[in-house]
Amino acid sequence: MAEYISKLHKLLEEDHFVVCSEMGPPIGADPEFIRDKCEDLKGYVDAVNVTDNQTAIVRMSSISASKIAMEEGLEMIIQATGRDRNRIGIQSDLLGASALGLRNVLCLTGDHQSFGKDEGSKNVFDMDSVSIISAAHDMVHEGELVSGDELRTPPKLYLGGAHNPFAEPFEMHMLKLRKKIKSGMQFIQTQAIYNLEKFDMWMEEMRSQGLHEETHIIAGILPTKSEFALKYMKNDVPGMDVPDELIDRVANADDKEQEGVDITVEIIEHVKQHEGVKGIHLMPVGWEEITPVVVEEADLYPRPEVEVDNE
Amino acid sequence: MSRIGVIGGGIAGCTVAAELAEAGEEVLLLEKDGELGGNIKNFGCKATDSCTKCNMCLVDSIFNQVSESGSIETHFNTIVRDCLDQGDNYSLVVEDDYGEKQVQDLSEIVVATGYTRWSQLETGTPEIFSDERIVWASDFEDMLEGRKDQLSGRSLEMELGYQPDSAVFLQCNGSRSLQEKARYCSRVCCGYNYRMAQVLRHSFPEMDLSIFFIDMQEAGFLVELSFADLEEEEIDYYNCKPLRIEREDEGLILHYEDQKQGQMETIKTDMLVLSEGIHRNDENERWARIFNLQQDDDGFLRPIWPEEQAGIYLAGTVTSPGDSAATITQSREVASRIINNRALT
Amino acid sequence: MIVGKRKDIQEIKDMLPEDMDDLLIVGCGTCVTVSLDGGEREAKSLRDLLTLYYRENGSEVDINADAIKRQCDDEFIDEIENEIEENDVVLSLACGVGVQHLAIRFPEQVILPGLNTTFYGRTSATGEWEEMCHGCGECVLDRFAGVCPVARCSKSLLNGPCGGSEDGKCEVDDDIDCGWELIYERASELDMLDRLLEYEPPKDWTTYRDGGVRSHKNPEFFGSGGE
Amino acid sequence: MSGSQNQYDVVYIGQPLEDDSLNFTSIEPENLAGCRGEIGDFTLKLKAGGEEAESKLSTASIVINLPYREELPLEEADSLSGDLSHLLEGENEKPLIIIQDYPDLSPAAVSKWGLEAALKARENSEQRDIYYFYKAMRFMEENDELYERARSQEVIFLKHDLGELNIDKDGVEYKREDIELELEGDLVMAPRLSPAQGTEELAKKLNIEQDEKGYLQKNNVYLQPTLSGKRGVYVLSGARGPNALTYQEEEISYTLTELKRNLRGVEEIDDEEREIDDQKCIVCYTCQRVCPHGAVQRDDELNSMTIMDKACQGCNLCISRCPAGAITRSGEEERELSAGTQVIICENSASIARDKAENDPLQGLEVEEVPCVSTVKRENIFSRLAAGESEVLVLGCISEACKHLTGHDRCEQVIEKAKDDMQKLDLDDSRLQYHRLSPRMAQDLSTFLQEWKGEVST
Repeated sequence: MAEYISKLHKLLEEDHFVVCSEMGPPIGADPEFIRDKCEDLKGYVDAVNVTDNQTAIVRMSSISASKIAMEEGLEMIIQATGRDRNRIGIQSDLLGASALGLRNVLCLTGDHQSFGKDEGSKNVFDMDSVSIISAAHDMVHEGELVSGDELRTPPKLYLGGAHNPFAEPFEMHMLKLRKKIKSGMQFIQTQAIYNLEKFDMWMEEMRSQGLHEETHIIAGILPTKSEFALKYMKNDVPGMDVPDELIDRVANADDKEQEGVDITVEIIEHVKQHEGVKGIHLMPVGWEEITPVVVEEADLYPRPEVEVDNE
Repeated sequence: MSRIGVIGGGIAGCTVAAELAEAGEEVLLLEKDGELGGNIKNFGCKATDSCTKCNMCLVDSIFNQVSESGSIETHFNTIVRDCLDQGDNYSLVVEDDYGEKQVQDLSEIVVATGYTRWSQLETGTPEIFSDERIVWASDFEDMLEGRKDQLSGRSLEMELGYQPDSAVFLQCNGSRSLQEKARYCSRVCCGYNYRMAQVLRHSFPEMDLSIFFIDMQEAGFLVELSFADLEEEEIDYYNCKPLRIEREDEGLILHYEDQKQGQMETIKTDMLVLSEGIHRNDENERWARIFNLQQDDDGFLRPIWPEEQAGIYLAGTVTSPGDSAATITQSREVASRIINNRALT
Repeated sequence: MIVGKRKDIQEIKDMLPEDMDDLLIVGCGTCVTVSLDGGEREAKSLRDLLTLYYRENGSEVDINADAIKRQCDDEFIDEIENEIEENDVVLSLACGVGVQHLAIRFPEQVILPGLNTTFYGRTSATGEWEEMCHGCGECVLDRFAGVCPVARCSKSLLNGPCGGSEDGKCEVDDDIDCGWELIYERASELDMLDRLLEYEPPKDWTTYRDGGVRSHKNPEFFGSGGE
Repeated sequence: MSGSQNQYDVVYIGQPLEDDSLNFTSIEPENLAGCRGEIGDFTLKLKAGGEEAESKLSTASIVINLPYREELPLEEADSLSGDLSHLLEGENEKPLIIIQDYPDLSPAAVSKWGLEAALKARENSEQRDIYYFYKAMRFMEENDELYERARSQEVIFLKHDLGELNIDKDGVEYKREDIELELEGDLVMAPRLSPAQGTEELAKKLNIEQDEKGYLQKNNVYLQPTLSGKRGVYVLSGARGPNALTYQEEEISYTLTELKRNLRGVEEIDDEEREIDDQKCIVCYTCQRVCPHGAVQRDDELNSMTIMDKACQGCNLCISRCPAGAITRSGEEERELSAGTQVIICENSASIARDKAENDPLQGLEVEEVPCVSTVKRENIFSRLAAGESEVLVLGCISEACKHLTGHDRCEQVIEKAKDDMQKLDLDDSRLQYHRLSPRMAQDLSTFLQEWKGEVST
């Protein structure tokens, strides 16, 4: 059992189709906020991401919020971005996370501060997603820091990253994905999928290069009940690709909530067919309560139970 | 020293004269009116916030050049009666306020006698012109004080005597019509009325403006006229000619066929502006006789002999319809041919 | 070239001491002159504008304007030494280098900046300048097809574009080109894509401001003693 | 000028014009490496290529005559600009479908091609159905006659904006209230025209400005019909503008006229002397970049910029933008700054309008007439305003009717920036005004002045 770093690691290695979800920590110091959210998710998902000051808005730190959620019995995925911390800060946080028992980390570059309310802040970007993955990999597997110093007790972390299959130029973004995989990224969570044709194309490319065997692909799913949200994502969120038919479908539906769930389930069923897709990552922004419904309707309930040695 | 005679002090004649003078030639310019300008002097700048390419600033600079040139002698109120071939030069018989006389020793003659405005011909249905709401485009421009000034902030009532809230421009009036003996497209009216409409739109944003076309034409070297432009300026356009006009107290009712819907429709307007085509100069027959020229099917003048050989040149709208920029261009070219030919001989 | 932008006139007015009797505006005649922000002409224009302002507001300030070729070299500053000493306050229209060089030369004088020093750039079009270099002290252009990821990627990413790159534009602003797309295009053109696949470890920033205040000495100018 | 091997009356970039009296050569745009000199005496540098070494040509004039870039709305169709003989000749019984103005209006020349194609097809086959879809039939030369003939010979003309026209590779569908057509046949379409290949590079090498669409002629009345901003450089066809095809005949004969005129000797346009002080010049190229007439180049020997006298049209934009203040002109006098209203007027517009007005609207004001308002520098504005209780009014040209192309726009920017500074200091910026006039707006000038004076005095 000791060979698995985390539950998520084990589930993926043992070929379970995993369900991840996402949680935005509060703009405030209230731990109950997190505990409440955990209630809805327990039993329905295998692991939960906690974002790291997403869109450059100050929130409770990913590690602290994850620790609170973990105590409620959830498997957590912390996020680490290079925007606010240099190599000293990031490595220190990863050591701390591991010590707290947080065993999964999603390594990201981070949104530019111009998205948030502190446009005037100074960014760091000493490390980017690839070098964070690489550094974390060296810490975990080589027991070595970026500086070359050795760690007496290396951290235990299962390493993930993100990718947007819809970003253009396709090849340029693939180039970075290959670097992430080469640097030790064990799983990827993708950008929310709406354009299935393009997603199929990307998977085809991943398989043709054998990359689906080098990392576990978890497909991003963003359930929504609003055509306005879809339009917003299409027009204003960089790299989002939303087909017009889908927007029309939601717009013309009598029961928008049910339509939203139906579309989500259809997408899940579609991606599930792909060789190499090892799970889904649900990001129901502003519609968290729908997660159990989607999991049930997609026939992904109940979730498997596994244990790993958490020492 | 021999001089070059230019008949007509409109934009064509003045362009030729100015170019010749600049090249060092002596020019005798004969104008039947008391001032330079011809047809074009009545038109005004049609700039809105930006230039609509009416070319009046070009025109002005040429008239200025003529007035200021020391090599151009201009005779006003002078009518050319006859031309006498003296072997290697010409004499002209002219008549002015003091009677008839001859001007001699003209090595070349340029006929630049222009066109006749449709409104000057007594044609069409005269009774409609008794209605003050139906006007020729150039008369409309005159009413707006020659559009020599921006209209912004002024009311149309001051100019017209009543306040129209809508205007319809009617194209192809006096062109492309067998009945009116002008089968051709005059190629100036689309541009002209489009500019007038632009000026109205700019000065009176609230006004309803429409244009009836048979076919919308290009409007000069620089203007790409398109339906999209009209839409942008909120000028409605109708791709047909109205079939009937009713004059009611509350407005003019235009009946037209909406071919898209396949049915008759009407539009009401407070005023109707008729486009004015270019008609052959009504004296062309006389010019042909005096200078040994021929008239084409539409009555415009053509040389019989090569111009260089005969020494009789034609410049401007006396040869075919054209807008001011095309006329200036063609006239400059005529001048240059004269200069080149003189250099050769 | 060092690119600068004249400060907002209101900011300049606010920074000038209220009780000042005379003011010297000094233009700098090299880099910042070209964009009409900091040269002799801007100095005179500013003199007249401020003169107008003080007169309209009933105060009497004697404002003078002059310019030298460069404010970062002592020899040029010598030309206006007297003038500077005669004025209460000096407003320098040079980049931050020039302002400080004046301050070093005239320790007793108030030297104020009239310009915001913006970046090192190239002339990209008539009247337009574009940032090209951060002066990081360790040039990496050989590895990135001649397009600098440090200066031209808004996040200075070394291993590839971020997810915010869309249609060749940066997530920060649609007016900013994605530096990585430029790198990628040029590398494709030069058949250098393989090089981009290599992992770039975190950059050594000791050559940049992270290594402390920098200076440069060329031993050719010195005796063996170093001075 | 003929005689020497590399000396020409005219160099054509692209297709030469037919005229035997001119000693000419033609080059491909991609072979041009650079251009120096001015009207009457240009030197073109050609790139080395193949066996050829780098070489130079001298010429009095340059004509850019390049074909449009063409693109068909439907790839499978034939182009009206191409050779259509295979479709029009022989006993072809398939319907002929001609489409112009799709989606945007086509120039008149395209109508001519279309009408001629229709008539040719009819000539070869009396039975064949010929459909002609269009939005507006545009006229030039004999188009009116061709159109009437085509109508009388049963060519079916349909205005496609009155209905719904769908085109794909399998055929054409046209629906309107009273007609419904599904057609298959030989499809011939008007190409969409855009600026010739390589115009952008040519603009840079010849130092001439492009219009918004990329053509080499700015949209400006003074450039009609074929002038570029630079004297002695003429632009035709796909280099000139969207409707050059329509006016081709006029444009060619005008251009040939100009070419010959240039051989008779070229006079300077402006009699003022302008000089660049090579000690002050910092060789920043600003003057060369801003000059609307391509009249500035670098003097290699002096390592400073220099103004070419014949190319210069006297707008003074180089002077007002020179960062180093290195350019002077003979006509510039030290003005004694005085109180009162100061007016700076353009000699090509406001000055003419003033002359036309019945009573001089500027009487009693301090008036400076300038060749172009681009002469105005920001520092002059403030020094005038600072000189006393004064106002400054600048009168420039209507946009696109400025002899110096963008002089008025650039002046407006200077005034805007100055006004912005004044506002930020809470100074009354109505004391500084910019207004545009055409030479015919005499009365407008008086009205504007009255209003402005009212505004300032309150």
